[in-house]
Parts: sequence; structure tokens; C-alpha cells
Amino acid sequence: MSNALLEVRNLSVDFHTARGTVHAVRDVSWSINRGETLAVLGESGSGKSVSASAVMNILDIPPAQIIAGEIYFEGQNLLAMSNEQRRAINGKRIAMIFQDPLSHLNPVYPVGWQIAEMMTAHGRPMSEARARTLDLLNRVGIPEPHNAVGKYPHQFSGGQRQRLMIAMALALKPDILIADEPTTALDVTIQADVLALLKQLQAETGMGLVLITHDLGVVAEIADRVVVMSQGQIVEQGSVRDVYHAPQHAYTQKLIGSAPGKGQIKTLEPDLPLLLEAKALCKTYGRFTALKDVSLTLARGQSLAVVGESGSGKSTLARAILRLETADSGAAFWKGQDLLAMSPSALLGVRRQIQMVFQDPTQSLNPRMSVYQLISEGWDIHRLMPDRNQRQMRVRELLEQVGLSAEHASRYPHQFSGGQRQRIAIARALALEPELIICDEAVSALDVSIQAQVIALLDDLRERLGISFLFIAHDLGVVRDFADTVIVMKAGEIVERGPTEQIFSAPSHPYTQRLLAAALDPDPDVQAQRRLLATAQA
Amino acid sequence: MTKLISQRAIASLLSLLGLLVLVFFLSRLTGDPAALFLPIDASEEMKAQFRALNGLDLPLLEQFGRYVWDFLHLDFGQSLRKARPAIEVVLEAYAWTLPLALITMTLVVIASIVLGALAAFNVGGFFDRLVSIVSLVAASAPDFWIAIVAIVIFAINLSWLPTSGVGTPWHWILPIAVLFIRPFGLIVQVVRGSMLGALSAPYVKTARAKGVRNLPIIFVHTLRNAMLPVITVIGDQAAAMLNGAVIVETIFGFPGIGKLMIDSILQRDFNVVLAAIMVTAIAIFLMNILIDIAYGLLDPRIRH
Amino acid sequence: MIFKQILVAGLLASGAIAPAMAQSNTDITVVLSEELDLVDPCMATRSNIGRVILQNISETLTELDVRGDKGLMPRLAESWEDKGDGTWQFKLRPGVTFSDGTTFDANDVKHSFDRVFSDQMTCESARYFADTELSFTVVDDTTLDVKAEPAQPILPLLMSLVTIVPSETPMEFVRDPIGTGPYAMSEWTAGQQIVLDRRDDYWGDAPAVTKATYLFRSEPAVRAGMVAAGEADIAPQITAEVADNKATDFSYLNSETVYLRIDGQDAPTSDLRVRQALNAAIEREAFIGTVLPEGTELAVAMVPPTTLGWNPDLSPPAFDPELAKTLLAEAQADGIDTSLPIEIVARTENFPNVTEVAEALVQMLNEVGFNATLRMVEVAEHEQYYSKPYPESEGTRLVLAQHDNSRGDPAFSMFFKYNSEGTQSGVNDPKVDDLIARASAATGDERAALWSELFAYVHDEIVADVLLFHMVGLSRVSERLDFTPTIATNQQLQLSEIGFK
Amino acid sequence: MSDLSTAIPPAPAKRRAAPLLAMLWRDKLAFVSAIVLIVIVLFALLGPALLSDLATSQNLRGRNSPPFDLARGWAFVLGGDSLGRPMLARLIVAARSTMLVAAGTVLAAMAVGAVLGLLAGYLGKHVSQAIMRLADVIMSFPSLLIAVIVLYVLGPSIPNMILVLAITRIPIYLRTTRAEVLEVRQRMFVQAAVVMGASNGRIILRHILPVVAPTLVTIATLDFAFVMLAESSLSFLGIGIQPPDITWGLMVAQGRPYLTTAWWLAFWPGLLIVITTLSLNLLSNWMRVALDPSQRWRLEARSTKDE
Repeated sequence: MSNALLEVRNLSVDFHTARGTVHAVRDVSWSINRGETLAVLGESGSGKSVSASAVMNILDIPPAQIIAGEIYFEGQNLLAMSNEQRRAINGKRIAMIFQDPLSHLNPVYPVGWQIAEMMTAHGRPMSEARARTLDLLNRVGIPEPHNAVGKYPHQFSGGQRQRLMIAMALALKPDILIADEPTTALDVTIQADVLALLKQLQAETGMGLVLITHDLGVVAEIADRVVVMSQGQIVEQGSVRDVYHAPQHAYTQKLIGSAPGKGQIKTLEPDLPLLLEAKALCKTYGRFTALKDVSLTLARGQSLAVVGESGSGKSTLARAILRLETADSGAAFWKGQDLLAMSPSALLGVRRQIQMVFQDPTQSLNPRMSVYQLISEGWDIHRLMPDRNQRQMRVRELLEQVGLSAEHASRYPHQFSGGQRQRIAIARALALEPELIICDEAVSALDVSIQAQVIALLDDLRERLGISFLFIAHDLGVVRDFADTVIVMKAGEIVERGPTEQIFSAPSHPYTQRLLAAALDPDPDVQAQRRLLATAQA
Repeated sequence: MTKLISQRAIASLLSLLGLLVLVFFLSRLTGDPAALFLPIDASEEMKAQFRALNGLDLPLLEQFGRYVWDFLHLDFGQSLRKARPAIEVVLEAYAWTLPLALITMTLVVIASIVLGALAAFNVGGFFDRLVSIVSLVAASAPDFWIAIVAIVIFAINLSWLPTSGVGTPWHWILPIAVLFIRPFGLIVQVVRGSMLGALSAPYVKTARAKGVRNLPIIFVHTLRNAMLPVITVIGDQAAAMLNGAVIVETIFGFPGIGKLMIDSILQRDFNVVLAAIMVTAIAIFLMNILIDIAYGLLDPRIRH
Repeated sequence: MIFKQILVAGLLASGAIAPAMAQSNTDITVVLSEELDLVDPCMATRSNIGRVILQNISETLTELDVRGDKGLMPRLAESWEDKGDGTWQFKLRPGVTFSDGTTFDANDVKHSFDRVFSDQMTCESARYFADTELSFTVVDDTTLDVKAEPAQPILPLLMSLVTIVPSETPMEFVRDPIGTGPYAMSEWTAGQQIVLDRRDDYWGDAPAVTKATYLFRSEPAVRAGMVAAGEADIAPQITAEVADNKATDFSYLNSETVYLRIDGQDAPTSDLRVRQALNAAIEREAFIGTVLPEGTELAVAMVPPTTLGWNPDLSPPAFDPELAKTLLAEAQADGIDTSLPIEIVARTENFPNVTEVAEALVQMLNEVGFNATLRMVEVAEHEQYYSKPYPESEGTRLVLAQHDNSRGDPAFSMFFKYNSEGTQSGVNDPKVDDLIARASAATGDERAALWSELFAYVHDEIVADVLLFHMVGLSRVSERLDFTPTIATNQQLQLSEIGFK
Repeated sequence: MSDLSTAIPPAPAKRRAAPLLAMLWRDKLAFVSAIVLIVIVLFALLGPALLSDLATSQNLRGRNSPPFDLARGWAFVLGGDSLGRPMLARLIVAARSTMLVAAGTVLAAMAVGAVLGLLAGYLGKHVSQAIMRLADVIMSFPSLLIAVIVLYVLGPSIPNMILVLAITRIPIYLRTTRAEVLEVRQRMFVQAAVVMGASNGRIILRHILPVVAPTLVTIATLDFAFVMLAESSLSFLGIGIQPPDITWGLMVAQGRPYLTTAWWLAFWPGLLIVITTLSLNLLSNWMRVALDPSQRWRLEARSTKDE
């Protein structure tokens, strides 16, 4: 028996799913002591969260089933304990925070009550819990704690919600905090703040921190040790620096290799003909300004990135150009014709030339249509290619073009993985041979390795077919790899624009500088240096 | 909130007017009230006199104009059969229907929420199956059949309860019990379904990770979130009950709006029918507002 | 869980309720099938109203004896005589007061009739005087001359149908009926109950019942159950199916007659043989003791046997399907299209088991070769088919109807049902019209003889309709009461006739 | 590793019917329900042709014969009715009208309600408002009055009964469809179709309707039960189906006076109504799970354990 405070030993968990039994994790072992930070790194479906859920007794059984293994906490096997004993440990000794604080906080109770409940559930009197709640809110940096306790989760911003989760988790000063993708849904600048807060709190309380993440940058920023998981198994573990600089396993090597932001920066070829020109687009929702006087130009073959954090108006821009939303004022000229003033019949012709790839392919593909139907729907709409054989040939071609195979045509979206679904969405966009593809966060939901493949595919299409791209993203690394021109948006306005090279090497606007500074580098050494620099500046 | 209510009020007023027109003209297609008020061998003169006294001899449009005019002065006309203001008759009946509906719905809501929530927590278990089967049978049994069997068993054979009527609280037990069954069966299923969804919500995981006990997880954390669809169904069922429980009222001699409605329809007492529909519509409108307020109370996201 | 609580509560309470429900002393509870829309005395001839107020709250000048055979008896009038020329003189009972304390006199009678004929309200009783003009002369407080134009030989009998109200009564329906009867209404909670209390200052003998509470339940099983459970003492109009206790359940001819009204102007029923075939095709006896209660009698006339002029020589047509087939074949041979559709129109809830009766009738007709179908309708629609003008149809319709005459004289039935002008008549026969006119104008034995002749002519000669049954009513009466329901229980329920054992 | 390798292994090509049957077999209650419903449908299809004469042969003197007595033949095993007709034969024959009324009502109401709901959900605010007010009017129109009006003006018959009941049920489908459409039209794949230039008709028919349909089918199965009970209640009140037509609801209503003396008159048809609605409910519960990919494991997971 080791001396670790918490030790997962040879854990195997199965999930009984629609397609038979899935071995969610196999023979997983890790341990952690007070004061340590352990990162569990893995892509979606790697089983990185399962062992933590088993620790917290929050696996749904069924469909989950623990096949083998033990979990020791202070030398006691948690899996052999009664539910009541484990309940007493949860929250008090081991606490957990989650990826999406909006859905993990109860929407119908005030946050103060929810934080206090952590204490009352473990026998503390209500008065004490209330007082401590105010302290905690203060400590995690929620403004006006007295007001905040009575508010509901939806009244806070994403970063504040994660702070609230943290306050709740730390209420009883647990020995271990498990953080499951705590910053994934947050904008980069806020991610940096939250990670900093976690680190400070760890230093204060001396707790052990288990960080479950898919993001190499987060690992580099915060962890001491890392466990790399793939397909339910641990493929590699060790200190963060060792693993980053000398990955042993092929999977780890590939993962580190596909981290974005390392490729050749593209430059815009001069004198390309103008394709799209947006002029002074404005859009407000009530009192909220989504677009304020936004203008841009896009040339044939150009790939223009629009970068910004959530709420910056970057998606509204795309939707306004496509007339999915009606702009309040302004114009968008497509080859000299104003899209926003076009008659429905004229618009139909243009729709063929501009296609869109959405963020989440799970939602943008009709689940009740086969891949063949999805791809050929555009031809139905625009009355193209009536010949069935020709259609089948073209669908096959398109599938092969995006890296799928012909026999996928008869399947349905739910039978594919996320990356494959995005490929189908791209094939659908290509079917109408468009001149412009608007990608709205088209790769944000994908794992890094798949993200790299999709970016490569889009790049290839641009080069071979001369398609232009309007690329909307929040991830600077991806933008750096793909775009030749960048527009930075904040609160509905364009704050800076220029060639990619210039934006990344010499940002002029302070906001752009902040964005770039907050982005995490996968290299732990780079991150360590930045931290030093930041402390020095402060 | 006031804006929402005034918007709803305008919408309801529109449909109320549509309803008024439809009911007024359609009901007059269904025969002559004079023939039903008077005995079968009454003379034509008597019938004519009855029609004249009640304004039924006027051209239809003029009748309608007069009705609308009176209606705008909050006069719903006289009952053709009872020689009393129609509104008085209706409100009297409503005074019985309202408490019946209120008590029954309260019991239904409490019972179905408790049982449905526990069944959902115990999904697949014995208690869950029991509740499911009982609720399904409850939702599919003809109520008049149950009512008469209940009277035969509990009132006549066992003499535990009075057969019918409204004299004492004991008289209310059987009607309430019979009226209880179907909405209970329906709502239990909705509660169970909604709770099943809510129990797999992420915040339940958070609560479990906090070490919260099962009962607070079910009844504090999950139930309130699961209540929105339940409230909608409760609203539908309550609306049905505000329309009166025709069958139960008929069998148990309960002088509510349902019995009044069917009697007035069969006897072509147009003014009472119209007044009853108007009062019911207003009651349902008020109830919908209550439902909206309940939504807001349950879910702060709607409130803000 | 809730159920269990209710059950437990019920169990605990059962001991407590039982004594509370039991009726001690001389108060009784009557459970009726229909609620009362009105309680105005001038509507007392409507049976559901009459059962509560007739002779209990409001009295009439004369009263027909339905228990014995005393015929027409004095009530508020002590005596009457025919002064000739259509004028009758009534001597009124002195020393009678209304329940509001005012004294009863001839002016009250005159006012009561004024109300009946008023054009400001529609009183039911007016229908009995359809073509008769009445004029009243108050001779003194207790003497009243009534002149009828044309002369009305049964005017004293008609007086048993008009209730007397004080002369202060307004010309609109009242909700607090004032009468001279032994009881006064002390409570009317619409939809719930009506309570009558015995008057101390009643002119006649004080009845045994001190207080009567009327409740209303439409379900016969519930009504019967209430008596069984001690919640009520009298439940009129229960069905044979629930009348399972010989000690409490009484059956009696209830003055209702069920028949199939034939439209004699329609093909194929315009042919006598077809009408005879209809009569021969029906096995009337099979209904009795099965879908209709024991005691139901086969009808040979529109009115019950207690009526003036009832003809004992008539016998119901025998069930003879062969005869029916022969008759039909003969009619067919004479060019009558006997395959024309015959629709039997019956009214739901008209009388207990009406659907079964109608279905059986249809089957019986079809078995001898008629092309009969059934159409069950609700009350308002039934009225459309029952009363003139009759809607057109491809063949003809037979309307299954129930007619009530407990008034003792066929005049209340025969004109409407058989006169060529009668609202529900399917007959157009001058001899019938003539007989009705003569009988209505005649008195005494001559009147009886003429009615008898009419019954025979209608039944045997022209076979005007398919007379089926004199119906039996069933009432459940608590064993603590000394009361036997009679033919008049349909129309009135005199509390003074009720005693205690 | 390529994302292709993580692709979920595709199910065999000939899926659809066979796995559905297998899933049905897993849920024994739903399986029995399906059998029961098939038998009832067979009754409805074949019963009237085979048993109509037997079901209408009256015998007044042999009325209300008790059940479980084979002396008068198999048809009397469930007893005889108040006119001496065999209950079993009548129940089987009545299945047709019962099913006709219920299915006709549900289908008619669903068709009209769904079309109006799709229009209200997808077209502009004014159309939507107009349709919703119409629904409100229908909702507050007492169904008893509709019944009396239709039956008085048009006469009592099975098609008219369907009309009456269908009118009262339309708002349920209308409101559900509209609510679903409002939600579905916000989904990405609808937006994707708009971007491709799809017309309103195409979006409604190809993209929205298929997503809304399962909900409608679920409601329809539940409504089936409701309609049978409503029809029965109208018969009880004397404004429903009338003899010589015959439905289970009518049989229950007609058996009412005999509840204390001949319980089988109302009991068997009542039991059939309960069994049918119960079967429909169970089957619809099963369907809700079987058609929902995120719930389906409940039916399939057990299979891995069983095998």
C-alpha cells in the first residue's frame, strides 16, 4: 500500500451502451498527495473523467459498471464503503468542480444557498454556513458578495460561475480537489484568471489538485505531473516537462505534434479580385450591441479570420451576411450586389455560392437524413444534377475528397465520430461548388488531433479549388495556422485588423495584446517563463 | 409581469369574443327552447308567447345585437328555464365546482408529485413498476363506472360514506376520490418522466459530489427543476376541472358547473350556456395567470 | 397513499356518521330524479315541480281521488254546481289562510287564473284551457262563478290542475311559493335541496310528517341506495334493476303509456294491413318481466285503465308473426311498397331500458319482413319528430313515445294524439275528429260511452298506432314509513298521505 | 490515430425492423401489449363479417345470462346482455366501431392539428396569433355543446362522432406541434438548410416534420385512450354513439343500470377499454425509449446481459 492520500488502483469500468459494452477505462492507476497537481490529459472518449467520477461515486450505475480495481483514500477502499460513508467524504474531504458551471449549478436556487448547502449537508449550522459563504465569495473574487448570494447562476458570467463552483468546492477545505475541464468553456483571458485562482488557493490550503483536461496549454501552466490517457488506458505518465519534451508513446507524440500555432504563417497574395465587401453593418438586440459599424473586404482565395471572445459579435457578423439575421443597417456586397437588399429569387442563386460550416456538426446535420441525402440536398434545392448515377458518383467523390469513403453514404450522422461529422458537413458545403465558405467555429468542438486534420483539409481545399474562407474562431493557434488576414473583434466592434504575421508578432491594440498573452503555450518551459515575466511586471 | 398579463388578457378577450359569436349562433341551430320548456301538448300560442317573452322571436342578428349590448353592460340575460339571471345560476354552481376542483387538484398534485418523484428515483424497481401500472390503469378507467362501483361498495354495501350529495365533508370524499383518479394517473406519469430527465442533469452530479443526501436531491434539487412540464399538465387538468366534472357531478348529485352545463345544453337554456362558458373562460384565464406566476416562482430564469 | 388515508378516515368515521344520517322523529327525506328549475305554483302540473309543491304547498279547488274511486273531491272548494250556459259556481272553503298569513278568498282564485293566462309569463296550466275562454265573477268572498266559452263539461276536473296563490303574487315566476297547503317552503338551495316545514295554521288535519327535505339525484342506483343506506326515505322512479328489496320497493301503474306513433299519411303505413302487421309482429308479452318490470300492462288505449270511459272489451293484438307476414304479402300484392325503410325514433332516457325496448322492437319488425332501423335521439331532437310538422323521410318513421295522463279524463290525451289537428297525431279521420268533439262536450255516462267508442274505433278499426304498454313505476320507500305510492306519485307526492309505522 | 479508426462500428445493413422486434421482445410488457393490440385489430377487421348475426340475435327471455356458462355455446362464455345477445360476440363486433371512432378521431385531429401547428410555428407572428386564438376558442368551447350541435344538425353516426371528438382534440396537437416547431426551427440543421437556400415548404416537410413526428405519435397513442373514454362518457350522457351502432364505450354506458345485478354487462367492455388503453400506454412508453437514441440502451443493454 502506497502512502498517497488518494490512490486509484487498477480501475476498470465498463459502459453498457447501445452498441454493446464499451471498456471505458482499463487498468487505470494514479495517485495524488496534498500539495500536488496531477493532470489527467486525454481527448474526448479517452476515459479521462471516468476514474474521477468513480472516486466521487457519481457514475451512473447502470449503464456504468466497475469491473475491477480499488480506490484508496487515507488507506481505506472507497469502493468497499457504504454510500453513506462515501457521502460524508464527498465535498468535505474530496471536492469536485466541473466543465460547464452553468449546467452544473442548480438553475433554480440562489448561488449563496448552493454554496451554503455544501456546509449544511455536512452538518454545519446555517448561520455559520452563511457567514462563510460571504468569505468564500470574497476570496474567489465575486464582487459585492452580499448581493451575489441572492442571485441565480444565470445572472453571472461564465468565469464568475466557475469561481462560484470553486468557492463551493473549497467551502469545507477539502484535501483533494478534482477539476474536470474547469476552463474549457471559458474565453482565454478568463481561463488564465481561473487557473491563477486555482493555483493561489492550492498554495493557501495545501490541497491536492487533480486536473482533468484535453488542453496541453493548461497542463503546461499548472500541473506537476501528467497522466496521458487514450482509449481508456494510461499510455504515458511522468513529470510535465519530461512528457512534453520526450514523449515516449506514439499517441503522446502525435498529440503534442498536432497542437496548433506552430505552422508557417500565410501571407495574402496581392491583387486578388474582390468577392465580398461588408459596409458598416449594425445590429442590436434590445440594449445589447452585437455589431457596430463593422466593415470588411474579402478577396477571392483569401482566408480571413475573425477573432474574438464570446459576445464579441463575430458569429452575428456571419449570420448577418448570410441573412440568417437581419442587420439593422449597412450593406454586404457580393460581387457588387447587395446581399441584404436582394430579392428571394436572386438570393437563392447566391446561396449556392456561399456555404457555411457550423460549429457543432452533431446539430447541423439532420439526424434523420442519410449522408447521401445530406450531401445531395443542395442539388434538390437548386435543381441540379437530376441524374441519379451522376449524383452517386459525385457524392462518392466528395466523401473521398474530405477523407471519408464511399460506403459511408448510406449511413446516418449518429454513426460517425465528431470529426467525421464535420467532414460530412464540409462535403455538404462543397457539393454546391461554392466560392466562399463561412466557417463559424468550425473546429472548436473537435479534439486537437482532429482539429489539425480538418484545418489541413480546409487548407488543401482552398489551394486546390481556390475557395475563399471567412473563418470565425476564438482559438488563436488555429487562426494563426489557417488565416492570411485577421480581424479582431470586441463588443461588436473591430479593434484591429491586419495580416496574420503582423497581428501575431506586433499587435497594436491592447486587447489583442491581452488575448495573445492569455493564450497558453503547450510548452511548460515557455509557460514558466511567461509566469516569471508576469510576476516581474507585477 | 403586468405587461405579460395585459397581453394575455387582450388575447383572451379576442378568443372570448370569438367564442361568444360561435356559441351564440351555433347553439341556436339546435332547436327551439320553447318546445322543451313547455309540455309536449302546449299550444302554438303558448310557444309563441314564450318566444316573445324571451326575445327568441326576433331576427337572429337582432337577438345577437341585444345580447352583445347587454353583455357589454355585464348583463348575461335571464335563464330561459329558471326565470333567474343566468349569471346568478352560473356563479351559484361555480361556488361548488371551485372548491371541488381546488381540493381535488391539491390532492392530485401532492400525491402524484410524491409518488412520481419516488418512482423516478427508483427507476426500473418494484415501486416504479407498481406506480406505473397503477397510474396507467387509473388513467384509462371510465370514471362513471368507477363512480357507481364506488357508491355500491363504500356507501351501500359498507355504509362507510354517504352515497351522494354535498351536506357534510363526508359527502365530498367519494366525488373527490373518483375525480382524483384520472388526473392522478396522468400527472404521475408526467412527473416520473420529467424527474427521470432532471435526475440525469449535471447539477444532480454536483449535489452528489457535494455529499447531499438522496431525499434533498430528489425533493429539493431535482423536483423544482422537473416541475415546469408538470405545471403545464397540471394547468391542463385544472382547466378541465374548472369546466366542471359532468359525470361525477351528475352521479353524485353535486350541483356544480358541469351538471349545470349539460342540463342547460340539453334544455337549450342558451343564456345559461353562454354565461357558463364566459365564467369558465374567465376562471381558466385567471388560472393560466396563476400558472405563469408559478412558472416564475419555480424558475428564476423565467422571472428575470 | 391518499386512498389509504381516505379509507382509514372513512373507517374511523363510519361509526360517527351512521347515527347522524339516521332519521329520527317525523322528518323525512325524499330523493327525486330531477332538480327543479322553478317552484312557481302555476308550473305545478310539470311533474318534477308538482311532486314537491302540488297539494303540499299549493292547493287546488278540487282534487281527483287516485287512491280510491271517490272521483273528484273538494279541496279549497267545498262544493260546486253547474249553473248551465257554461257557468259553474264554486263555494270556497272559509277560514283558510295562506302561509304568509293572508286569508284565502275568491279574489285569490281569480288572480291565480289571471296569472295562468297572463301574457307576461308562460304558465304550464294554461295548456288545459287551450280553446276555452274563462271569465270569473266574484260573488262574495267564498263564492265564485266561472263561465267557460265554449261550455266545458269537465271544468271542476280542470280546477284540480290550477293551484291557488294569494292575489298579491306578482305576474312573474316567484321563488318563494305561497300557498294554502299543509307545508311551507323554508329553504331552497338551488342544485341541492328544498325543505318544506309543516304549517301549524293549516286548515285541515295536521299531517304526520313535520318536515320534508327534497334531494335530487339523477342516477336510479344512487336514489335506491340512499334509501337503503338510510339517507332518504322515499325514492320515486327507481329502475327494476335496482329494485331488489320486496319490503321497500313498490311497483304501481304510473299513468304513462308507451306506444309507437304511426304517421298514417306516409307510405307504407297508410295501408291498414301494414299497420295491422306492425301490431301483430310485436310480441308484447316478451318485454314484461324482462326489459320492463313485472306488473307492466299491455295497453289498449292511450290512457291508463283508471281513466273515464276506459274500454274493458278491448284486447291487445295477439303476437302472430305469420299473420303479420300474410298481411304484408297482401299489401305488397296490392302495390304497397312494404320494403320502404321504417325508422323507429326513440328518445334516450325516456324511460328505463328504452334502448333495449327499441332495439327489440326493431328486431321483431324485421323478423316479419319490415325494413326497420333504429335512431336514438336526445330530447330536443325527439320533439322534432314527435310534433307536427313531421320532417320528411324516404319511408316513414315510427316515434316511440311515452304519454302521461293521470288526470282521469281522456280529454287530456285524445285530441293531441288522434285528432287530425292534434300536434302529435298521425290520424286524419273525420269520424275520430267527430267522436273527440262530441265526447269533449258531453258529460256523465254519455261522455264515458263516447270515449269508449273512440278507444275501440282507434284500436280495432283504424289501428291508428302500435299501443304497447301501460308502464309501471317503481319507488323505494323506507320501512319506517307507512306509505304506498300510487298512479299519481308520478305527478304529485302528497306528504299528508305519509304516515309512520 | 485517425478519427476514422474511432468511428463507431456500423450496424449491419439490414437494420430497422429486426432490431425493433428484438427491442420489443426485451420489454415483455410492451411485447404483450403489441400482441393484444394486434388481436384487437383483427377483431375489428374480421369480427363484423363473421359474428354480426350472432351479435344481434336477441333473446328477451334469456337476457343477462351469467358468464362462464358454456351451456349456451362459446359465444356466451362472457355472459349475455340485457337483450340476451352473447357478450363475447358483441365485444368482438364492437371492436370495429370503437377502433374506427378512436383511430379516426386521432388521425383527423393529428392531421389538422399538425398542419395548423406547423404553419403557426413556422410562418409569421400574425398567422401564428390567429391560429393560436382559434385553438383557444376550440379549447374553451365545451365539448358537450359541440357534440349536441353536431349530432343535432348532422345526426348521430360514427363519422359525426369522429368529427365531434376530433374537433375537441385538435388543440392538443396544434399546441404541441407549434411548441416543437418553435424549438426545432432554431436548430442548426434547419439553419444549415436555410443557408443552402431551402424553401419554407422543404424545411417544414423535410427537416421539421420528421423531428416532430415521434412526439405526435406518442401523444396520439395516449390520446387514443382518451378518445375511447370520452366517447364512452358521451354515450353515458346520452349524446354519443347510439344503438344500433355499438362501441365498447356505449356498452359500458348501457350496462350501467345493471352494475349491481349483472356486472358483466359493463365490466367486460370496461375491461377491454382499460386493457386497450393500457396496452397503448405501455407500447407508447416503449416507443418513447426505443425511438430515442439516448434512451435506447435501456432496451439494448439488457440484451448484452441476457445473452
